[in-house]
Amino acid sequence: MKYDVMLCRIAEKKQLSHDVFDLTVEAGPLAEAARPGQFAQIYVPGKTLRRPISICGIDRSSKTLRFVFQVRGEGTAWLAETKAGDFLNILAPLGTGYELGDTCRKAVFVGGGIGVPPLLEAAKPFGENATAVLGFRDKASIILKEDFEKNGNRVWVATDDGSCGHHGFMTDLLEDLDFDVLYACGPAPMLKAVCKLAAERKVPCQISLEERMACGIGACLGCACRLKKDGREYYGHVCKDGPVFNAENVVWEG
Amino acid sequence: MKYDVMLCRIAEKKQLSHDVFDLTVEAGPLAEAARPGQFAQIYVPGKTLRRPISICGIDRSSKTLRFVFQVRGEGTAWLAETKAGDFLNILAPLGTGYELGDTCRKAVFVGGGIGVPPLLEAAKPFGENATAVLGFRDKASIILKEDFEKNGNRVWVATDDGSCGHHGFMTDLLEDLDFDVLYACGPAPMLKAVCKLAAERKVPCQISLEERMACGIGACLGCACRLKKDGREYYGHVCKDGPVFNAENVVWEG
Amino acid sequence: MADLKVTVAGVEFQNPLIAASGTFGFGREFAEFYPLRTLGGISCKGITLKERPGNPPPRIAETPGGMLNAVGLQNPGVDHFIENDLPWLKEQGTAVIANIAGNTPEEYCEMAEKLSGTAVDMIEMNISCPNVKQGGVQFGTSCAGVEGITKAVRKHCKKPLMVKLSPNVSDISEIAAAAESAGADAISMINTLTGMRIDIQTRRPIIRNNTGGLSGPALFPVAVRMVNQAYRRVKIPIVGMGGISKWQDAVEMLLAGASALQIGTVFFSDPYAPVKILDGLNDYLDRSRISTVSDLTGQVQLW
Amino acid sequence: MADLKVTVAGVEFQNPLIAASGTFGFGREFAEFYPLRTLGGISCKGITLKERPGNPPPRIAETPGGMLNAVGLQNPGVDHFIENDLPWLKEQGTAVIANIAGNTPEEYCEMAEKLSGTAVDMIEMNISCPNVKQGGVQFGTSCAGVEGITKAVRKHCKKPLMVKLSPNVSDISEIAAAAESAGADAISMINTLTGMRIDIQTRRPIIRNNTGGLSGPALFPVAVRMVNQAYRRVKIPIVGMGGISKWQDAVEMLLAGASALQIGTVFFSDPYAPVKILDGLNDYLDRSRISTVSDLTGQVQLW
Ligand SMILES: Cc1cc2nc3c(=O)[nH]c(=O)nc-3n(C[C@H](O)[C@H](O)[C@H](O)COP(=O)(O)OP(=O)(O)OC[C@H]3O[C@@H](n4cnc5c(N)ncnc54)[C@H](O)[C@@H]3O)c2cc1C
Ligand SMILES: Cc1cc2nc3c(=O)[nH]c(=O)nc-3n(C[C@H](O)[C@H](O)[C@H](O)COP(=O)(O)OP(=O)(O)OC[C@H]3O[C@@H](n4cnc5c(N)ncnc54)[C@H](O)[C@@H]3O)c2cc1C
Ligand SMILES: Cc1cc2nc3c(=O)[nH]c(=O)nc-3n(C[C@H](O)[C@H](O)[C@H](O)COP(=O)(O)O)c2cc1C
Ligand SMILES: Cc1cc2nc3c(=O)[nH]c(=O)nc-3n(C[C@H](O)[C@H](O)[C@H](O)COP(=O)(O)O)c2cc1C
Ligand code: FES
Ligand code: FES
Repeated sequence: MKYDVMLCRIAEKKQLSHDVFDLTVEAGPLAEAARPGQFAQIYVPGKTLRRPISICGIDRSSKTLRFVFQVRGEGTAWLAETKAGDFLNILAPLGTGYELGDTCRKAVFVGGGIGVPPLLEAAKPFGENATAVLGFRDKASIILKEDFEKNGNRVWVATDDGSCGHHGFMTDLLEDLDFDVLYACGPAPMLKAVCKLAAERKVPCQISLEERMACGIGACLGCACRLKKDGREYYGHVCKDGPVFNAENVVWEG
Repeated sequence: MKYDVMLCRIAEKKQLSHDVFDLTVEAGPLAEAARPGQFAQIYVPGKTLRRPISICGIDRSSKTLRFVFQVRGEGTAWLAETKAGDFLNILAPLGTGYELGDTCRKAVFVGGGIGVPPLLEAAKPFGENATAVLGFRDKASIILKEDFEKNGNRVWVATDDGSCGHHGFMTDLLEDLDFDVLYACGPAPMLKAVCKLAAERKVPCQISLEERMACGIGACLGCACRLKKDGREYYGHVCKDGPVFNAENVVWEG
Repeated sequence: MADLKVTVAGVEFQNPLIAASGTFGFGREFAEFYPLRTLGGISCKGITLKERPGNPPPRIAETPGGMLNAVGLQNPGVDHFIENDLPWLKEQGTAVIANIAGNTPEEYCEMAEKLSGTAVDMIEMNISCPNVKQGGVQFGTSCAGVEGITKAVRKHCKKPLMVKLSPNVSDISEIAAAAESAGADAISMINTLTGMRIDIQTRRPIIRNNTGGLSGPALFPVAVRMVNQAYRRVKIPIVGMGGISKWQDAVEMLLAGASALQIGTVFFSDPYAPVKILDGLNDYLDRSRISTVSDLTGQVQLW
Repeated sequence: MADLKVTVAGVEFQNPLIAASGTFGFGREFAEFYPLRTLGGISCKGITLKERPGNPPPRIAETPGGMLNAVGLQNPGVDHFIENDLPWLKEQGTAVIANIAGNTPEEYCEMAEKLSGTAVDMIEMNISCPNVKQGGVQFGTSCAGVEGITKAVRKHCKKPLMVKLSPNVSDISEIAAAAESAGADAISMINTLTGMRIDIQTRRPIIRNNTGGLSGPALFPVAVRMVNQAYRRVKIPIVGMGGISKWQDAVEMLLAGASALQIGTVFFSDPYAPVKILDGLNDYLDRSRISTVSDLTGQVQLW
């Protein structure tokens, strides 16, 4: 099985900030197959399309998957109303996740806002070799800091308003860091800046992208993203070729 | 207030047979305004149209309304899943109910299947002057018998398969009865037969009709029914002119 | 408080939300919920020259995200409307639009003339009703038809004339242009899209008329597209409708090119919808520091 | 067990459920869920003469009860399809329909010729794609266009030829008749209805192509109506689609006049939908003591 649909019982539900929620679901074989950076398509009753949510945590022993999501519209609002014991209809694990390679390398994980969750599981095997550089709007929006610390990762925080940690861009923090590999997820301007830095420093960099999706498995060609390979540009698909891409393969618009 | 929309808490929910459910809701001013034979339009999440359900009981002291309904499709299936404590979005009371007049008259209430509930509240003030003649598919489908008995009404039951009471049509039972007024609700063939009998015996007869509805208040003209008055035929509307009509005003098709 | 007033073809509406024809009767039933001046205007149930009995039942069928109707223009006729409904409506403090339908151009003209002598604020010419055998939609699905009838009625109509377009066409912008060039002061769109549902038990169409008109949220993306197509083609104002059910939809329809809006099917699930939509719209305008709602009209920036 | 086999234009389908073009790729991704022979057939992603990159993103927007797409016929070209996808597909034990689109009649003809020499079971000519600038839908919205292209392709096509109709027309029965008289062996309908959604924050259309094609349950009543209109007009078989999402919809579409069905958008909410629809359909036939599913075709009794 690469992926499948399953009714998953919600084992635990937490609220991490005023609009961010944390669900752990019993996912059996889906949890066994999952890898960091992959995602799930979660069914929302009455909606034509499933909602793509990254896998934030994989527990192979309890066969659970963890999702951390922000309320953005009707679908995520519905998800936020679910309770432990309810069942979610989940299609997972989907897409191509982070390639971790040698975890003895010095890795930096750069996450912005709701881009932070997909990095957590990828940072785990790097332990203290990893630094998580996490950016948020303000102090109240900080999520998952302790979770990275539990991974053994060093954590640096930046906030837009300076209410906690560095006041300003996360990428400022990167300037002072030394690293062999970069992993990033967050808003497009942040990702662009990270890719630029990686190119300058000539370190490999993997970034996670978002796009509106229908099938989630590569059949409908809905979730196009501009890629390049061997000098040729083409449309790849976030749900199958990604959501994680090598920075050098991504073509930025404009 | 003639009618209004209100969020009503479900005070009690019971299952009366394998597919018939019984909901009592706290309806405040809607319960105070309600009269026997009127109905409510109940909102079902995600559906374009509300579901019309007759008012089966009115308790002015507790300000509750009672609804008894059968699962027929997605809307009623959703209603059947609700629990005590949930809230229903209800538009009520709607339409023109039964005119009870002199409750010392000998009245017969003829109900077929899920046509039985609207009669219960109308039969109450007649007490022992009323006979309820109730028809069901089989013994397992019998509902509300004890409730009519609690009204002080006499109750006769007929079943299609003879598994309880009279084996065959309710209208057979009417042949042997003596009465001043008839009230009926149920499937069209039954209503037709009752109307015929009423005409023969020259007793007044009020029947409750169903039609597919949109607004429920007489604005959209969706719920047409063929009526006649002073020899002239026209389309009246079940939600406003009815659902209860004088038998002599109803034009039967075919 | 942003300024919600809009002006369409010289008629002032205190806010852009108008009750769509046929879903609101002549307003009396909804006056139980709130004063009718809550609405910017009311487009009355479609009226014809003579009384019409309407279609036999069933007239309604639910569909995913929408509904079909085939009421068949049941109405008491234009004279009855003028005598019995209009005076009461005019007292309610909201703009009154008379929605008219006919079997022949002559009937439309005669009605327009009668109504020109009354207090109605605007005439909405329904040439797009799919639910009657004769008349209505056949005028509305060809450019020549639209042009002919609009020109004819224009001559007899002393009130602002709004032409209501059918979505059952290949190219709505052509139709809109035909209405404009023939003298329409405004366009309202869209009417319902023809659909059918079948009862799989009885194997009969659920609606006795066999087909009915699709309305409700299901229709919304088609309505937005058509309003935008028409907006880019004509200069006269557009009253947009088709599946609007929340304030976000209202904003979207205005951005697409509507100067005012009509809402219909949403009344059936929530009679209080206009109150909620207006609240949301007002908050949105305040939050976005937009001072008048008409600044939204047509502001979508195409790619 | 009722007999679920249907034959359309000489092609046998082991059951009436076919995956709709563009929603199922070339089948590989869905083979993870169940053997593809579960389906009666597969209509492949629309292919063109040369490789096409497709439209820039976003290509997808959700709508009430439906969705818009503007994929823009991204595909590897007909030669690549024949070499890399078709052999694998033919091994899956289900009928294979090649869905083709072109910019010019010549392109359609060339593809039909190439595919005539392969193992595809049927060619579905998409003259109704609303999401590409050139070609596609402009052939499909006029009778002359449909007739011209169908006649041309018919000459070059040695396989059963199915013409896929656009719903963006005033009179679908005329279009169906044009396809029939020009030599189509079957009709498939409906493709998507053009719609638009606007992001009220950015004031941009959500879909980069500005408009997209509406599919899903929202469309269902329009599809049923059009299939029935076409059924009453033409003798050639109709493959019905548009918003089918449960077995009841399948029965309804068959009653309206379809000989077989395609399902598309429902895959996105439930990849297992065909299994459930076939189960439900089979139970229904057994319960109703109908021995073969084709007995349902066109059995709606109009009022
Ligand atoms: C691969 C991937 C992983 C993601 N992981 C996470 C995560 O871990 N946590 C999290 O909070 N969010 C994540 N998102 C974003 C999340 O999918 C959207 O916030 C969500 O779909 C919004 O749904 P809605 O119904 O609340 O909003 P609405 O705006 O009502 O949604 C309308 C439609 O637009 C789509 N849509 C809206 N925003 C987005 C978006 N940003 N990306 C893709 N589709 C969108 C919805 O899926 C839906 O189809 C991820 C997106 C992708 C593509
Ligand atoms: C005035 C009135 C009073 C009623 N009282 C009761 C009652 O007390 N108990 C009870 O069990 N049922 C009653 N009904 C019938 C009840 O409204 C339908 O069974 C219900 O609407 C079915 O909804 P659904 O979503 O389950 O079925 P679906 O078949 O999925 O409904 C689809 C659409 O058809 C409409 N519809 C289907 N059947 C009927 C019907 N028989 N009458 C009107 N509309 C229908 C639905 O409202 C909905 O719009 C009454 C109907 C009317 C008109
Ligand atoms: C029950 C019903 C009756 C209607 N009657 C009329 C009518 O008489 N005249 C008319 O122009 N439009 C009529 N319409 C169409 C509406 O005015 C409106 O164009 C359509 O419903 C789309 O808007 P909505 O989705 O907000 O309802 C009717 C619609 C419904 C649902
Ligand atoms: C993402 C997507 C891509 C599509 N691509 C094609 C295509 O390439 N060729 C075609 O003929 N139809 C295409 N269609 C239309 C479908 O085949 C079908 O006609 C339509 O979606 C209606 O059916 P449905 O509601 O079951 O999805 C596409 C539809 C979708 C949703
Ligand atoms: S969502 Fe269908 S290909 Fe990515
Ligand atoms: S349901 Fe609207 S008039 Fe009766």
